[in-house]
Amino acid sequence: MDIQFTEEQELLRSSVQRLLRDQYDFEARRKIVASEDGLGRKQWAEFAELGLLAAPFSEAAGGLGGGPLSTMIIMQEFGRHLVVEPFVETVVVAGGLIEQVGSDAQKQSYITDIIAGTKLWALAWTEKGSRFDLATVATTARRDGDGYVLTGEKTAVVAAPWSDYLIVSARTSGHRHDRGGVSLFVVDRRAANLDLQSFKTVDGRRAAEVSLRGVRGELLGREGEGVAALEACRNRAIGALCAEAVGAIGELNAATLEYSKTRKQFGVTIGSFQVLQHRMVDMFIAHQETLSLMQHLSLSLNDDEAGVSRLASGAKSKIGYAGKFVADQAVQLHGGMGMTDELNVGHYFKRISSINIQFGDPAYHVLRYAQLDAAA
Amino acid sequence: MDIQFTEEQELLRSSVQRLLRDQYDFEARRKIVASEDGLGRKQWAEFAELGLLAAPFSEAAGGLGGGPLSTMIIMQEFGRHLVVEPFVETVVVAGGLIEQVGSDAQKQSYITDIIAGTKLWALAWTEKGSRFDLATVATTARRDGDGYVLTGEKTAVVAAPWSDYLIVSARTSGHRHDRGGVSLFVVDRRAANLDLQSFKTVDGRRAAEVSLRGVRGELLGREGEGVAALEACRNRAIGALCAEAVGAIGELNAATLEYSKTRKQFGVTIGSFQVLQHRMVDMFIAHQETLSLMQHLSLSLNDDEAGVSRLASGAKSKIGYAGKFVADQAVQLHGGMGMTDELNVGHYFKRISSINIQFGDPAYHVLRYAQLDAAA
Amino acid sequence: MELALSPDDAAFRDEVRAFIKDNYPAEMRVANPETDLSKEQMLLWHRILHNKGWIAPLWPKEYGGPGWSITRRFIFEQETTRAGTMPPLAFSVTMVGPVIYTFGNDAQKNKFLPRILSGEDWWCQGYSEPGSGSDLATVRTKAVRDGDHYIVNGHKTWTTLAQHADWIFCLVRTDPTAKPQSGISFLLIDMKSPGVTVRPIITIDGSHEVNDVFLENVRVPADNLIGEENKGWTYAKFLLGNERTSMAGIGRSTRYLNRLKKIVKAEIPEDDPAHLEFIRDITRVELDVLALEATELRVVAQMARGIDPGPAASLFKIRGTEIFQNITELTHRAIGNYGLAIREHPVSANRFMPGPDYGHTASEKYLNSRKLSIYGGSNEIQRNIIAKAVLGL
Amino acid sequence: MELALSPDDAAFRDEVRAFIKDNYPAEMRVANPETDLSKEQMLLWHRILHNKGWIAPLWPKEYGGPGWSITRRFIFEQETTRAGTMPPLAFSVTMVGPVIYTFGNDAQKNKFLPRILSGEDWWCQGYSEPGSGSDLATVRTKAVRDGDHYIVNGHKTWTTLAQHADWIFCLVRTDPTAKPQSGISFLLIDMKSPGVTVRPIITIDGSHEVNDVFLENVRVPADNLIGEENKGWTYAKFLLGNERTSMAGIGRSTRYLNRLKKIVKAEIPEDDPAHLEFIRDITRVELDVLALEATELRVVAQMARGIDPGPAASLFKIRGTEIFQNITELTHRAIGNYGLAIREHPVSANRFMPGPDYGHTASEKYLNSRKLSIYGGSNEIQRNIIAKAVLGL
Repeated sequence: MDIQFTEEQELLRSSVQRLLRDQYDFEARRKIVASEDGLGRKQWAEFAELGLLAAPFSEAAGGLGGGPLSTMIIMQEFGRHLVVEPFVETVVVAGGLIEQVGSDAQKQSYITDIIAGTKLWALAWTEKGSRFDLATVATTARRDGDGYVLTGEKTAVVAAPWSDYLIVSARTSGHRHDRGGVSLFVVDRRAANLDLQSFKTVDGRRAAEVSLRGVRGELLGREGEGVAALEACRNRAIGALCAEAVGAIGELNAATLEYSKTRKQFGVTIGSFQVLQHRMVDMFIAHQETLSLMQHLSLSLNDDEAGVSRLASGAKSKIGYAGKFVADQAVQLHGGMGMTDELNVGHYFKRISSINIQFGDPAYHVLRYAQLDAAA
Repeated sequence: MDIQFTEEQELLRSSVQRLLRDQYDFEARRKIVASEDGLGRKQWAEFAELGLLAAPFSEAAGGLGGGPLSTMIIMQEFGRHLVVEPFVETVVVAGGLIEQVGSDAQKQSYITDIIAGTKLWALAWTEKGSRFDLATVATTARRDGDGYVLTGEKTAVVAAPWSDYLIVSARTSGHRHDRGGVSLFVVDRRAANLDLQSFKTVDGRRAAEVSLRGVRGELLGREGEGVAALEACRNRAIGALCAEAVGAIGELNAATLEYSKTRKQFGVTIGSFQVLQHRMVDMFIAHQETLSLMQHLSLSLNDDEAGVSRLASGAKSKIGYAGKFVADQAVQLHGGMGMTDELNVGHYFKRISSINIQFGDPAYHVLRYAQLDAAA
Repeated sequence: MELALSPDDAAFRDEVRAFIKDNYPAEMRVANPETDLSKEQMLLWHRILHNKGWIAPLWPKEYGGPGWSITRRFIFEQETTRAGTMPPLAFSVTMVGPVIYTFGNDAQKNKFLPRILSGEDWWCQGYSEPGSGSDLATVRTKAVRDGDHYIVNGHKTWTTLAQHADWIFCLVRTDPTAKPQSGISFLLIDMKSPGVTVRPIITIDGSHEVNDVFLENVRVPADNLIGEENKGWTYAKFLLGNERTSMAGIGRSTRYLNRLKKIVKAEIPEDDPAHLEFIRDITRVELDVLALEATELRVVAQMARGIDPGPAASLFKIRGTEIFQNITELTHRAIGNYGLAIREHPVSANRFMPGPDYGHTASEKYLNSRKLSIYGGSNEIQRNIIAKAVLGL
Repeated sequence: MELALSPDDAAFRDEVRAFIKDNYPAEMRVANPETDLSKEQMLLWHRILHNKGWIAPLWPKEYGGPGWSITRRFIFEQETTRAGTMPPLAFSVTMVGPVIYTFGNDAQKNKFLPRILSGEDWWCQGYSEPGSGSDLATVRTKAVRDGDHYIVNGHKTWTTLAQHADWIFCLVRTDPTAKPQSGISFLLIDMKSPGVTVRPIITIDGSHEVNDVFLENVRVPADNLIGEENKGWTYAKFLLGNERTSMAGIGRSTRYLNRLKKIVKAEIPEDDPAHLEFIRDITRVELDVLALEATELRVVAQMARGIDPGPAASLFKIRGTEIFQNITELTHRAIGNYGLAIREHPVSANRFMPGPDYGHTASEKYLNSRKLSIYGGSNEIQRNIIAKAVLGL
């Protein structure tokens, strides 16, 4: 059902909106992306100051207790502005994992720094051939004294070049595809024997191939239970990414509709062509449906409902396909302009297409939804 | 490439066209379908007289030697007129099998009667749970003196209630899904211990569930090699059904286009709405593409090319999907009229939807095409 | 998916659920209730609901409605559709009833409303005419005033279940010189009047649901005119806008999806590559249903807060019908070779139908559901409506 | 799929095949020839074909064409695309050349045609302007006669590879008072003329293929006017209609399909359910290619018999681009997590690109191919053309 926001939630939303309107227009974003670092440290500090980095954390962990609904509110606005800073990676994914399975000491130390905006994080879980399976892990962790030593290769780790810490999944027992035997480790990104090969991503971020050759790691959560922790983490990440996608979809629809009302061809506005009208109606319907699913998923995450994992897969898939449809059509209806790097439309397209890869593509989640149904 | 017809082929086409125009308009067909028998015996005699039943057979077998190209010509016209008589079952399927694997005596006797128009045939290959797999056969044939005795159940045997003979696939050895061990038998439809439960089909034909409880059968072709014979037979049947589908697609497109130019809504012809124009363009493209594939398949069947089995699956699938698209849209664009039993449009819809079941649906043939690719 | 309900509403939901379970007539549970029930059978449930006071959820209390909140109406609708009950005739309760209590005079209210509630009168809708399609303003049926009567001549078509009807509500042209939408009146006509003839239209699935209705010099008392002469278009538009969320058809789609899953499980072995493909295709439709249901719940919640949902009905109609057509296609595909067979009408127990029971209506439903994207304002028209009303194009 | 060839034609096919194999420059075999080759590299193959006399298959013999039959032209096209060769610049040989030898005067023919054939002159196309899109008749660039020159002012856009061009052929408005299509002339402009400025347009894949071209008081000799003043629209239409079957892009699609299959084989284990789904999706595209190729062969056979193929080019453009977009999408999907990465332009050997070699251009191709349904007359426009020309709507 439609979420009627509390006063606090409305306040959060309007303050994010104000901040981004003032400091994160498309030109400002372009400069951030083109900078050496590719990251707005100043903006990140503003996010911290405004309390965004604290919003989803529980009050016990020093946060504002806003949970998945505050993540939804923030990410929808971030999606509208194509924010590149690693809120999902640092706050939702790493912060969420630490809050979920970390020791008191870890929470105390790491979450405090995240909330303060002084440390950035990334999650290194994908490997060559793992595709979207959390349990396919060949990287190993060997006990060594009171710590562990990690060896292996992680691929396409988004935000790794920006990070101070990585959470790395590694195998403490079992074989490559076993669900059991995977553990999570906190690794200092500047640790000895850890190498990054950095590259730019299609959506204006930085990522890296990560090579670990005997890197010291600190266990996060219980040994061998990493996959279950990652699954819960993925649900939250999907909630955030879906909200971001819905924000982008809304902007694409608004831009396309406005363009269709001003742009003329053959003496009339292109919005007067019935074929394009119906296309925009389908884009409108897609937005309505994704908005509903996004809210539904966020409420389920908030209440930690039993079927939330299945619902996350369903939403990721349906919103993914809808986003792809809207992005395709937004570029098509903008014609040549939609193909240029100058206009924001292509950048929404690219962000949506990257969201559709992160944490599993729509086709993967369709089958996962079906499997969880069969299992239920 | 485009087939440039020989004078003989042009003659065949124009004489079929003339016959059907004179004797097989939609009203005439309605009467045939509504009759007790559901079959135009008179029309069948005319087909025989005109040589249609002889056309595809080799001259050696007493035919006119027209091969798959004459089948294509005839079936495209039959598709345009929604002819219900069992040309595919009797001439293409049964006749083709007899010519391919029958003994000289069998050819002499059976094909002569087929050409004369005095005997009708049907092929009983599907069983409960066999879906579209030729090798899944549970019906058994046991040697008994110089003949065989068949026991089992065959399902959805099109044209069985009209037939004088059935060709039945039955297992002489091996297990239910084995490719080897299936043999073909000629069975007298009025034989003792053979029971039919007849029913009407969606496309105005008659079919039956066939029960065999110790029915005498005469071996057709070599024992145990029935599946290979059926595969070649299916290729020819697909050639015929594809031509029939293309004939129906062409008629649907013509009817829809004409309707769109006369039918008014909101004061203008519906053909002036761009959304419907583009829909009809896609229907036109579908027709062009299916026409090309149909010709390509018929030429390959004619030359008995190596890849013909794969091509048959490809054509069945692509033409099946295209036919479904065209039929859906033809009904939609005809509005309420398209839903009535009175108009021919719905009958083309139903025939195309039945063609898409016979000898395997489009989805089945997509995967078969892929498997044959991998095998090559 | 469930609404988060207050304890009271949850109790109401349980009450509805139990009532259906205990009272829905077993003889109405046939394969194709839309075509296979007799008139008397169709009315069984109507009468039970009437006795319970639940027959007209939308009606104000003064006319016999139960006085439910929007949430309760939605609960009732959700429970009845999920349970697969056959809804009472929409033309009577949902369509003509509200027109009569909104625009009719007291005599009309007193005469017609109780008989609608009780099921005594069966109504059909005289809107479409040959050639009118989705453009209802092209009414050509003429009504000419003659003393205290109208003389009506014309031809209505696609009239659903007119073969059972006692009354028909008609759009008729009373001013032939006015612009298309201005000269139309809304007239109630007794089907037993001399000059009314009903002729069946058989549809491609072989069923008799719709009809031609011919009106030849039919004398209709002027008392049967609703509201003012030549204002009929206003009432017709009111009526068309009166439907909201029910068009999404979530309950129906969910039931047919469950049946489809059972068919696939029974017909297609798991090691057949077709199996995985069905799982994929079915799951994608399931997610379509999920998204539409979430949207329906969102709109209901907004309506309960007094927010106008705009042309949400068009969205629900488009997606609801696309989804259901897709489900019937998949079912037809799943049933394989038995998809060749079709039941014969009128249905007779003597006729043989091959294959498993659950497949007997696969072809029929597949064919019949083609109408969904055409009837009730084609999906193209619905998209035009959204383009204009929401997008301002 | 092969044409059934005469022995002579078959020998010709073998000759073409062997020639490509022996002569196509190895340094042109880069991942993305459209964006990664220097001008000099692009011209290598052009010069080799020129020396062989095969550079202009469509041209009449008297102007330097090889004098091939339609069948041989098709064979040549099929062999060169299948072999993955980079076709010579279309703007020079395929586009402006035929306009010059059909409508130009002798002086123009003598001046321009040999330099086109040799590759000495690189041409670009000055049609599109800001705001014109698929509606080319809205030309606003003005050419005002001044003695034996025109003074040209305007702004052309989406000008492909203008950064390399020596000449541009332009539509310019010479009669501002006439109807849109009547006041246009066809003018050849030297890119080295004072007042010509080229500004790169970077597209969403990060590449520099297209440009803005600004014309500020550019003095163009009146000798460079093609045909008659104000008749330019006729020549432009001739040029647009000059392309036929090549738009289907069968060769390109086939090559990219084969690459896609290799990627799926390498990246996705057979027991992953995604594998079967890829097989299905890929096979359906393969069948689309098969049907389009069969249609292309049918049209070629008809043309060889003198039958006008009508707007077949529109059909080929629509389906060819839909198919290729689909292939690039599947490839992007197949490459999984590596689809997040994109190469940086200008391409530098020092930049790191993750994942297997065959995936390096997946994102780029996926993004770049979005243009195919927009450029060269959007697919919507192509459907309008068929609706009008073939269906008479």
